[in-house]
Amino acid sequence: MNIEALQIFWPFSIFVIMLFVIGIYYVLATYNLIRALLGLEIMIKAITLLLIVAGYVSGHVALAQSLVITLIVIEVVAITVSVGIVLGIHSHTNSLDTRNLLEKTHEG
Amino acid sequence: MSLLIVIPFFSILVFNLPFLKTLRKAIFIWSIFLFLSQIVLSCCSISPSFLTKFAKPLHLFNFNLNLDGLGVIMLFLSATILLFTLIVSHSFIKEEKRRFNFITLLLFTLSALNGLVMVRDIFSLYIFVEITAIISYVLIAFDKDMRAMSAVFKYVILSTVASILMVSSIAIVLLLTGDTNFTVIYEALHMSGVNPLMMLALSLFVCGLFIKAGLVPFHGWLPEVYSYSSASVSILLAGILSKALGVYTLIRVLKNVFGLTSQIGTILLVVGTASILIGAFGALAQKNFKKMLAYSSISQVGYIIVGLASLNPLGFIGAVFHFFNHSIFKSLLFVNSAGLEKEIGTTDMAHLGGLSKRMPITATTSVLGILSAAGIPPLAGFWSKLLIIIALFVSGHYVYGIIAIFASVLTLAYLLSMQRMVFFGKLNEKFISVKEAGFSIVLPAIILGAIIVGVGVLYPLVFKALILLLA
Amino acid sequence: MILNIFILILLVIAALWMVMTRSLLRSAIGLALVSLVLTIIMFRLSSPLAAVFELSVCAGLIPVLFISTISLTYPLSKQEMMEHFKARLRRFWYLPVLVVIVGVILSLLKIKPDITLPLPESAKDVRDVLWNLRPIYLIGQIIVLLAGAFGVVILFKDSKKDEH
Amino acid sequence: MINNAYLPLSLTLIIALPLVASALVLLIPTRWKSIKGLVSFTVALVTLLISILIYRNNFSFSFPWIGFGLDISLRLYPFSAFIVTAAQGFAVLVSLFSIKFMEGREHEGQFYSYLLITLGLTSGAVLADNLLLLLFFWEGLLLVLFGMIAVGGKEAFRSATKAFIINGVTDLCMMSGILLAGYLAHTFIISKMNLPATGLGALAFVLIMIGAISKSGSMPFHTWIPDAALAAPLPFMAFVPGAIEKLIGIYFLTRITLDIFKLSAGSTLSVLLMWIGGLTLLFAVMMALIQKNYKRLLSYHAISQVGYMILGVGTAVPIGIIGGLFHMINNAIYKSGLFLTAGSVEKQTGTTSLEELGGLGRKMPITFICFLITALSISGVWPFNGFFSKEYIYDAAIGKGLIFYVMAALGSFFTAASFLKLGHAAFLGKLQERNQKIKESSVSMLIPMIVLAAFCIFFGLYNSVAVKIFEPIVQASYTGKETHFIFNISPMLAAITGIILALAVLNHLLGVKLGKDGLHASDHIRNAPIISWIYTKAEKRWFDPYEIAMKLLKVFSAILLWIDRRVNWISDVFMVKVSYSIGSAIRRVHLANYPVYLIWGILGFAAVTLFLIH
Repeated sequence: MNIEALQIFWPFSIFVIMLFVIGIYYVLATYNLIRALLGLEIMIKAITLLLIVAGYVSGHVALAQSLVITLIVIEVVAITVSVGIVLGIHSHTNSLDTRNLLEKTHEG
Repeated sequence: MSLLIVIPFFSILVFNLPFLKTLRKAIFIWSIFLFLSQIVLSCCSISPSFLTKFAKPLHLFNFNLNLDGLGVIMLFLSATILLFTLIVSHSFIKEEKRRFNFITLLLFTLSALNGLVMVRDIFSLYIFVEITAIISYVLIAFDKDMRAMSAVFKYVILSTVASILMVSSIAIVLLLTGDTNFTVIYEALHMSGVNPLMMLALSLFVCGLFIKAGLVPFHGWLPEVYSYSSASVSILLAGILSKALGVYTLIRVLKNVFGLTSQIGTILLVVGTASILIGAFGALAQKNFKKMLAYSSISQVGYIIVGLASLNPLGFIGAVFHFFNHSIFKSLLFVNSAGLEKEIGTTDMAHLGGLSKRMPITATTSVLGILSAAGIPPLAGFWSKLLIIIALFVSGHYVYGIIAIFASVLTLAYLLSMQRMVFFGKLNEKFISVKEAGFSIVLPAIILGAIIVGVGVLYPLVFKALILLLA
Repeated sequence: MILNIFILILLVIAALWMVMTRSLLRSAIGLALVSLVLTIIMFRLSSPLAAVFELSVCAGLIPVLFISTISLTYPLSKQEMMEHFKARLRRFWYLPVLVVIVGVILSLLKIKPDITLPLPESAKDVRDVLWNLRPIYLIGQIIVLLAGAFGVVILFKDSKKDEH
Repeated sequence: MINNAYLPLSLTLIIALPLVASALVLLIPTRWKSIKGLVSFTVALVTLLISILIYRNNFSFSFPWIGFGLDISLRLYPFSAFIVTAAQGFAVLVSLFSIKFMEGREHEGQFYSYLLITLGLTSGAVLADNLLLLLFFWEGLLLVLFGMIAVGGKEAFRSATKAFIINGVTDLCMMSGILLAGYLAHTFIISKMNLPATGLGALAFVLIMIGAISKSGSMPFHTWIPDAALAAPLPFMAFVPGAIEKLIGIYFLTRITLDIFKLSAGSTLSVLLMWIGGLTLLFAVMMALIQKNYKRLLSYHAISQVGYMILGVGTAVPIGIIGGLFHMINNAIYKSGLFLTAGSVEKQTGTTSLEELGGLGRKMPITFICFLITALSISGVWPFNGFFSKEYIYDAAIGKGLIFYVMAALGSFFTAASFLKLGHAAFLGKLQERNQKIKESSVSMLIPMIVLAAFCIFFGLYNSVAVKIFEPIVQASYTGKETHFIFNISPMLAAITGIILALAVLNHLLGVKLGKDGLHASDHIRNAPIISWIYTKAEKRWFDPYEIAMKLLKVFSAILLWIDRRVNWISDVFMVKVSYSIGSAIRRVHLANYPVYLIWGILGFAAVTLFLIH
């Protein structure tokens, strides 16, 4: 099983990398705060997949699953807090544009 | 030892019970008691026999925790700086409800930091890093100031990317070794020898920690976050949080998991030197007290990393010692900036001047902090910088050593010019009625200043204790 | 194996749709779709428990969170949206090309990781791992949940106060 | 003689007592201001007594402090004992002088406190037998220097910063040099170090040398001294640049040439030192000649005289080194004496600008006599002490090359000329209206001056005493070659010196004739071209060659001034500007949004990964 499992590792990691590229691109190119968070979410999906694959290939499925469950919990909390921050910014500027974050008035 | 995590956490639960609302007023006293007892505990732990004797009966849960000398130093630092943050915040946050919330967050921080220090499992390390990061988001955004909010959003993005890098590294490690325990990974990696996949894992993890530590070129978020968070929070952030998240974990992971090889040493050397220089030059041009301190923070963290990169025990001790010193003097300087913010309402240096007559204690302690940061004998910062520079020379990194010395002069230059702009010179008419900051700000400043002088003068003792702890 | 590849391609397409779609709301739904496909892969990789978790939390809770956030903020008008969409398209049409190129290059590389796999684990059950071997993960989860709840309470309260 | 058991204690006391007392002085409330001077005087006196008691002991002790070769180890032997005693002597005199002088001035307490710290740190640096410990005290001195100049007031802060930057940079060189030397020798204990001055050793030597000569105020690290002269209190000038820095700088220079490195006579480094010495003494004295302020004129001489010492020590032959050391102590004596006379004049008249002085000789006779003796000494007139030390240096220099002798002799000429001018302008000539009512200074200010003047005469008459003091120091390094040094003044050189002095007097008389009074006695040197235009027809024959020489000289000093200012500009403006522009570039880059930061991170990650995988 191990040799066979090893063979699926590379195809899966190709897709993990592709997901990662999508996520990074999204975060970099978007002008919307919520979309930036969504981009982060895609990246987190990518590593969830990577964890599961790693667990499957190495035969440590149970450990990998417990890691993934913990990861999901942390992810939810992190995203919730970030959403709270986005709402806070929205209440200040009434927009979700990331360009509002620029330091326009710098000292000196 | 698990109690160190559980007690603060449990007390949060108790204080938040809806039918115990009357108890909430005691949270201030209780948290001071907690911090103080942790300080005492960590001070006692300097003798190793105490550690083993004390740790055994506390082993309630099977958490796979461990405490070594570095951990003891971290426990001491986190409790000390949390204590001072608490005291300083007392004069900033007046409303009862908000104060309760703030203290609860501090207790969360204590619990998370203690966990971070003691875990011996790479995924638990990630968990506690993430908890600490989440709490720090809330702390920075606590004052719901727009600039702090936008700063924290940048921090959230970069920090989450860092976490993602760390987890992908963990996934690769899981693939290679089938476990997340430090010792297991260490042995497995050393059995298998050099492997490109392992190198990828190392690079992912280390880069994640570089982002968290705010090292050049991963430091973009740091200046804004430090300078726009509220006064007491920036003490906490600069003093312990980002150091624990980035630097401590870096030391821990390199030492216990991946091993300090000459390759990683070169990377640390380059990154550290870049941080030292860019931080110092960046600080030179700043017009805001807190922003200057933020850049100076980048530069000082660079010293720690460079000390680590010298790959010899002396450099390691120097790095840990500088870590300690940096936490102390940087939080001292931020306490002083809190004093300014409290009494004057701005930290923009263009508007300040001549305050040493009005705020003598703040001015004096900030001189202490500055001289320690610049490495002037006999203050604490001098010794750690000396150790690091000697270590660099011993390892044959002459160029880097000379750069480190040069940057030390730059540090003195920008901090002295800051001191001049803020405290010396002509007193602005507006500030004629300014008073010395309140007791809750002056007291931490004095204690921290005393620590700087004490550690500097009693250097032999401290150094012996460090060797005892880290050997 | 071919089925796996097919599902993975589906995953990437879902992600691309989520990125390229013009409405924020659809984007959030796209996230749910991505999670859904991921869940299927997890099932196929014999990780049912994690898959269930993913399904309930990531495909359920997080999109709901985003959607409620979007509804709390002010939506754009139709015209604005079209302009916005055109501007976005100019920035985003590189992405599918980039993704395909990355995929092709990586699959042409044919890297065979030369690794020796570790011994298989002793514990076969997730519950065993979490409860008996790694209780610290559970403690960590509890702390992070509480801290998050607490933080959200603080943040939301503040932002509400600000609105008034 | 003191019992041996007390030696460690007394050595520690010498260092610690002034340091503790300085804190005490600060703590004394402002109401009892007058006590502060007394306290510092007493403490200096006590330490002086201690060092006189233990003077003849040869002794070293150490106790572990930090490890890594950094122990507190002190060593008392004739050389260090002499320097410490001399420093304490000066501290006693200067604090006695200051009691009256500083009365009623701002920051009086701070001044005494700094004075005592300086004393303690100097003793520490001189007694230290460990280079790192020495460095510790040395850096401490730097900080005190900053504080001491800054006491002067607003303007002084600028000069203080300048002094701090210049000395900070050179101390940095010294620090690197010491680390390098320690690395080469595998120890930091001075008495165990013995390095060849070649290769890396030469680099270490040059680095340490920069620190040492900069401390003593040699060119090109001198620019802060004239600035400080106007800003800082006069007793400070008498104490620090006048005495202490010469003592400690030349002391350390001698240590590195004699003990740590074995500098052989005629080696490149020795020639380098001699050139530095020669150029310093010549250029600084030419700057001094055209000054119109008592203090500034003296401060340029403080630089110029260092040149003689460096020249003497740089020859690396026994007679030169002894001459250099002898000149060091002589210079400390007469230069602080001169500064004290300046202090006395300033206290009584309220100014040191030569244009407002004149004819003071009748009003302040004792000050005038003291000035006369010290000025004759510095000009090298027989039988005062300056004559003998200079003759030794001439003797050594002529053996190493005529050019050095010529520079030294020219320096001597200008020294004499400038002091003739100074004396004439300040003490002779017409009494100004505003100075009609002045009186002689008080006794406590006169005593130090008299003592110093007396020492000038003493060391002149009994010059063999001095040679005996320095003999064992040099002897230790030249064992086996010559055991006794008996120096005779070469009659020919003495005669040339006499001629030079006579020429200087002639020149002065000429200057007075041309410039109408003492103040403008040097104007014929300064403004020579214009004067020459007036006198062309009458005295063409006489003046032409002289004029050309003087014109060249003026251009030369203008160029020197220009270089002086440029060096200044580099340290003051250029460095600061460059760093600030780098800094603001960095700041501008950091006003970006998170994608930029993220891209930096990704690029960094890519670099790290590529590096690690390959």
